[in-house]
Amino acid sequence: MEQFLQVLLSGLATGSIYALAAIGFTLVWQAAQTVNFAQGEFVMLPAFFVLIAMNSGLPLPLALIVALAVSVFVLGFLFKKAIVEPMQKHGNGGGLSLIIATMALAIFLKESVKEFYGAEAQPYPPLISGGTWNIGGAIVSVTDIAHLAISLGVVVGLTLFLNRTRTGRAMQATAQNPAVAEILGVDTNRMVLYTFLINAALASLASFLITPVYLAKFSNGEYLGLIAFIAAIVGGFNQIRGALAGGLLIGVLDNITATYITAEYRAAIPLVLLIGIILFRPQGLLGTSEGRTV
Amino acid sequence: MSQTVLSVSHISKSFGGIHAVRDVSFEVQKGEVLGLIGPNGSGKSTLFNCVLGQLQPNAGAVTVKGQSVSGMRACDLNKLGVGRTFQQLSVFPEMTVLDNIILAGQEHHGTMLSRLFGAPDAGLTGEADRMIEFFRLGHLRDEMAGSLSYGQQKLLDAAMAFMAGPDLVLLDEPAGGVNLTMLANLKERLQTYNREHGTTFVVIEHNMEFVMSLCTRIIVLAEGAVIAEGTPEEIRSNSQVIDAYLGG
Amino acid sequence: MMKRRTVLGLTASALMLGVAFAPAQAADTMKIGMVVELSGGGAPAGTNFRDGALLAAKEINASGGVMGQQLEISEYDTGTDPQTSRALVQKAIDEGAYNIWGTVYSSSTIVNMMVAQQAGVPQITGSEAPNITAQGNPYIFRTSYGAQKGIPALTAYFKDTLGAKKVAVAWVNNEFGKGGHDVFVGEMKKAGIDVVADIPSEAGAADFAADVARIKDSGADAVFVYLHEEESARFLREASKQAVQAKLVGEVTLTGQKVIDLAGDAANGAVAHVGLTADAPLETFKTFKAAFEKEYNRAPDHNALKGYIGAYITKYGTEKAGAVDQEKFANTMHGLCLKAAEYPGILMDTCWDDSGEMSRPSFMIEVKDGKQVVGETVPAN
Amino acid sequence: MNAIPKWLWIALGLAVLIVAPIGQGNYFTLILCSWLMFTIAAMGLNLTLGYAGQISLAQASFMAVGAYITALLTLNGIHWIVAMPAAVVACFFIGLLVGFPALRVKGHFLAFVTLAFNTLVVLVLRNEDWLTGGSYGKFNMPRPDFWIFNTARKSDVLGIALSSNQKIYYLCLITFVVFAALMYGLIRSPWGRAFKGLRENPIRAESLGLDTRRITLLAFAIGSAGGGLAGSLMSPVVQFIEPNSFALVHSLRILLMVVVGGAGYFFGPMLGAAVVILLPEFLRFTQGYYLILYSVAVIILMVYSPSGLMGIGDRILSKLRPQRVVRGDMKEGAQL
Repeated sequence: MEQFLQVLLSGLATGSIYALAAIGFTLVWQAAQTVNFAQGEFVMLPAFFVLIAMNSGLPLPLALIVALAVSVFVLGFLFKKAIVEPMQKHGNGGGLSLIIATMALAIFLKESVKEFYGAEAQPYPPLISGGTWNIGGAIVSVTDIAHLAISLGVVVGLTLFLNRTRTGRAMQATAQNPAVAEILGVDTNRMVLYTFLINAALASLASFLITPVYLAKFSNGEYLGLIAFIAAIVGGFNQIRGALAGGLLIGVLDNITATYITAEYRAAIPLVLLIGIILFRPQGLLGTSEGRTV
Repeated sequence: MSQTVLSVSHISKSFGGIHAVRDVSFEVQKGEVLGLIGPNGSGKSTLFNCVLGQLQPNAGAVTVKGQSVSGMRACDLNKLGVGRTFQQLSVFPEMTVLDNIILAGQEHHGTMLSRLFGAPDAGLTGEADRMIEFFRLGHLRDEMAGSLSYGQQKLLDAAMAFMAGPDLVLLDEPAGGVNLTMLANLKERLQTYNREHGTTFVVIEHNMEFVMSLCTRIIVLAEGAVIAEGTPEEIRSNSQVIDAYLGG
Repeated sequence: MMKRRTVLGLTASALMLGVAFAPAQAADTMKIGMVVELSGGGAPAGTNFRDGALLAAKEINASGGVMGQQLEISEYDTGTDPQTSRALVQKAIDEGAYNIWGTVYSSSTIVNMMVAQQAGVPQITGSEAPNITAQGNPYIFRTSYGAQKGIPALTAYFKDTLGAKKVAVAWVNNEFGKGGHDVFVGEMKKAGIDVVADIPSEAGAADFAADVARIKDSGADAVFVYLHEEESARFLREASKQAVQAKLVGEVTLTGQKVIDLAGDAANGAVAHVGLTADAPLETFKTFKAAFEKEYNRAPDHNALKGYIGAYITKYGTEKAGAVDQEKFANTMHGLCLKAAEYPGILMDTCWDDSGEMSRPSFMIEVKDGKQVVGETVPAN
Repeated sequence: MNAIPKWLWIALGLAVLIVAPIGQGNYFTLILCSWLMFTIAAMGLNLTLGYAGQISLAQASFMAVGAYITALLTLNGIHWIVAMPAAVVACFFIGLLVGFPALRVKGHFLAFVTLAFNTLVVLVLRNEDWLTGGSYGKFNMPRPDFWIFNTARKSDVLGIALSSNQKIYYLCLITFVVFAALMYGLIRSPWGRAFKGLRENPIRAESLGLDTRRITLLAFAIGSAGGGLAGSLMSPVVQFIEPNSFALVHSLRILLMVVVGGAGYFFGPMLGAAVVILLPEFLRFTQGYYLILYSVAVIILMVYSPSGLMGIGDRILSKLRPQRVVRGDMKEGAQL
């Protein structure tokens, strides 16, 4: 029982970070029909901006702000303007060439970090540190609880933003039907840009939270990117809470599998889940079948 | 000597609480050119899709040459001798006009194996060239279909529907978006084809003039039901039809 | 239409292929093919190995080279891909390499060593998987002994020092980890110790919560942790978080400086048997460490030591053979013993047997207050 | 340029390929083998993706299945000439199965399903030691002996001394030429037209009597069989296979070959494989930067020419050609 609780809580803590990456991925997918194969690298990179800022003498809080700003600019603005936008002008925005381009972008980010920062993993300062709590025999760190709280907070905040603000509703309209949104006077291009910026910010947050655990390494994105896709699809890609649920589910399932079923095949479980969901419930666990652009 | 190609009997179809088609029956004889008209929302498209087997009617049956088409896959319906065109442009843009036409006929020639090991053109080049010439696309034979003008693509679309030598061709708004010169050309070709091959047509169309001059018989739908049926002249002077269009 | 595509495709392909390779031969140099992991997952290990070897090569060249020939080193990056490494060993040999240095990852070495063997080119590897020297390949030589020699040295520690009855093993599920795991499980069986939890993980794994929870639940007295450096660090952190009481014992990697840097306080108390450590309390090691730090501005790890020793193996082996001859080199190396006093580049007294396996003394290291503390010296076996 | 017939260009290309390894070192010969193998795999994927429009990120897993089946059979004394067809047929049927999801989902979702399949295959290969050798893989697969042409040994053939590597290259070349010829026949056949129809407009194709379900499955099966053929060559050429050689990243590499070369162009995969395999060789002087330069080049290519290198060439050539006379007709239709 203790063991189960331990595994469950650890899974939720890790899953909450997967969820952050998955939410951003979902937003960009909805708004721009862009499947970002570099999403994992988007989570890997901001931590290095923090390290660079700190190496140049900034204290951690300032370094985080600088890193966030740079990430939002590079991974949000530049990504949209320099890669996605010119490609969508060709009229094949969601197509194969964009998939390939984001894959190449993933290689580019990974190799650049390796070449200009270093191939070895670096220690990375935790954003939130504290002791551990003993909950019914399971040991949970304050950090874990904070991660969960932050993810939930982001989901709630983002949902409120999308549903309650004018900009948020305009963004939703853009995602659902850009042509109609355009007629209604929404600057769809700007709204799409906003989703890219939000994605970059969420990826940065995920990066700041997960890197203390993963250690800063150029290859961190390989696994995270895959998990973000799986979480987004499993949860239901047209729902922000779907991505949260997907992330948490994958985190818990992964840990439970490794503990009770098989360590050798633990990586297979999310994949089998993915295949099953796509084939039998393509709208995802929490998704609705409307507004889907398969 | 008359022979029923398409028979629609007591078709009803509703979506939720809305009755899109109500108890519609008609038959189409070999060689007829039947027009199916009606104001927007009159149930034309729903009826059309029932005939194509794409929608399952709640009641009634559609038979082509005596065979029920309910739930039939589009490719099997085509094998049964039903050709069709689409409202939107529906050619294969990155293939040549010739390849478009051959593709339209090849599935009716030989077996899977003979299509793999036999002649690359499935022995259809001659026939395809005749079809291309018939629709006056000869000078475009080796161009990519996507590079053709809108009207030319409409002609190509029609040519593809005829390539397999169907008994029945369903034309879904063939005149939509085509300019006058091209429209006259299209109409004349369709009439010639009908005269030469005795192929049956069912046409859904908004362009009244086009329907009136092309069809031998017209059925008018309003609110899901048949309100009038007859020759173009009869329809033209039918007060119910005029009401449906003006009042609707 | 097809015509111009044909033209395009064929001419472009032909152009790509047509450029032949023209290796240049220079006199009075000894070509070395350094085939190592400079990118991909093995980059940290491969880069250290290379830097160690380059440091040694610089020293060797400064002191007159090998039999009067200057070492000329070409680097080949395998990307940590075994098949690439095989092709690159072939390339290095095509380009006239006298010796091959590398690779570090066993999964690569097991593949590319066949190529060097066929060509009769001596290969000095940094790999530690047991099967490397079990292939009957007369051209392979180790710079650090295989896990099948290192892990048995730990048996006594588990049995006598710790008095463990039940142990758990956490290992990385690849060529490296599986080799060590198999030897360890066999050793424990022989020693009558129960393996109560046997937990593989993926290379690059980041989340060890489940692994540690299982170990905790298994009631093991001690844990054998056989993971790469970064995974070791993550494992130690998770173990510390979940307050695992059992002793964590490793072979080579667990107490490495990199692991300590990454794991921080969580590394304290970890013990490992280490064949090579830059912190060994010997004069030769201190000299090496100082030179490495001066050259690269960072601390060397055991892979850097392997690279360094590897370069000196080429020098001493060739000089012992008395000629720059690959066949003679290989024959001389088999059964050769070198004393560090006489041959300082070897750092420690070392012997090679007929399979290319080596033996030399080793150390037990414990991490205390974030520092490697060298404990007892384990004699050569 | 049109004055020179197509067959002459092909003959010239073949002649270059035949003399390519003569007098070259083993490394160059093996790189050429690698190019041929990956070209075969990429041509298979080009059928699935380029012609039939079905995305697959699982091509490396079919190479894996092909390579392991060939390895297991040849290590048990069965001749390669028997093992190879067995591997190809097995991949054909597994490809058929993997094609089923394509009947339900398209685009990105299909990409994810096939991606997951690839990773699952690698996990099975890694974990089922009893059959696959686990992470140690399988090695020392024999090279086939064709009586007068024993690829396992160095010997004189027609008075030319050929090394084992050179002979295995010719085995790859013959396989490649036969496969390319079959592929060319397939593309030109009504099946090829049907694949393209599926890509261009599946609904229209179905309405013309084309059984798009069957043709989708066949596109996967035949493309996968190409992957299997490449794998069955890899076994004797590399003589070592292990699960990670077939990981997802290799499927992405094959995809890159198809797209960079030009998806849906017959010669695209050859060019693409040449670029992906040989370019790093030429960029090696840039040290660690080559992957960076390479990825930037791919991004730029995708932004400016989504139809790949063949697409660029096509555009340049069509600019050089005289303007079409027939374009005058377009005015008529453009009036609308």
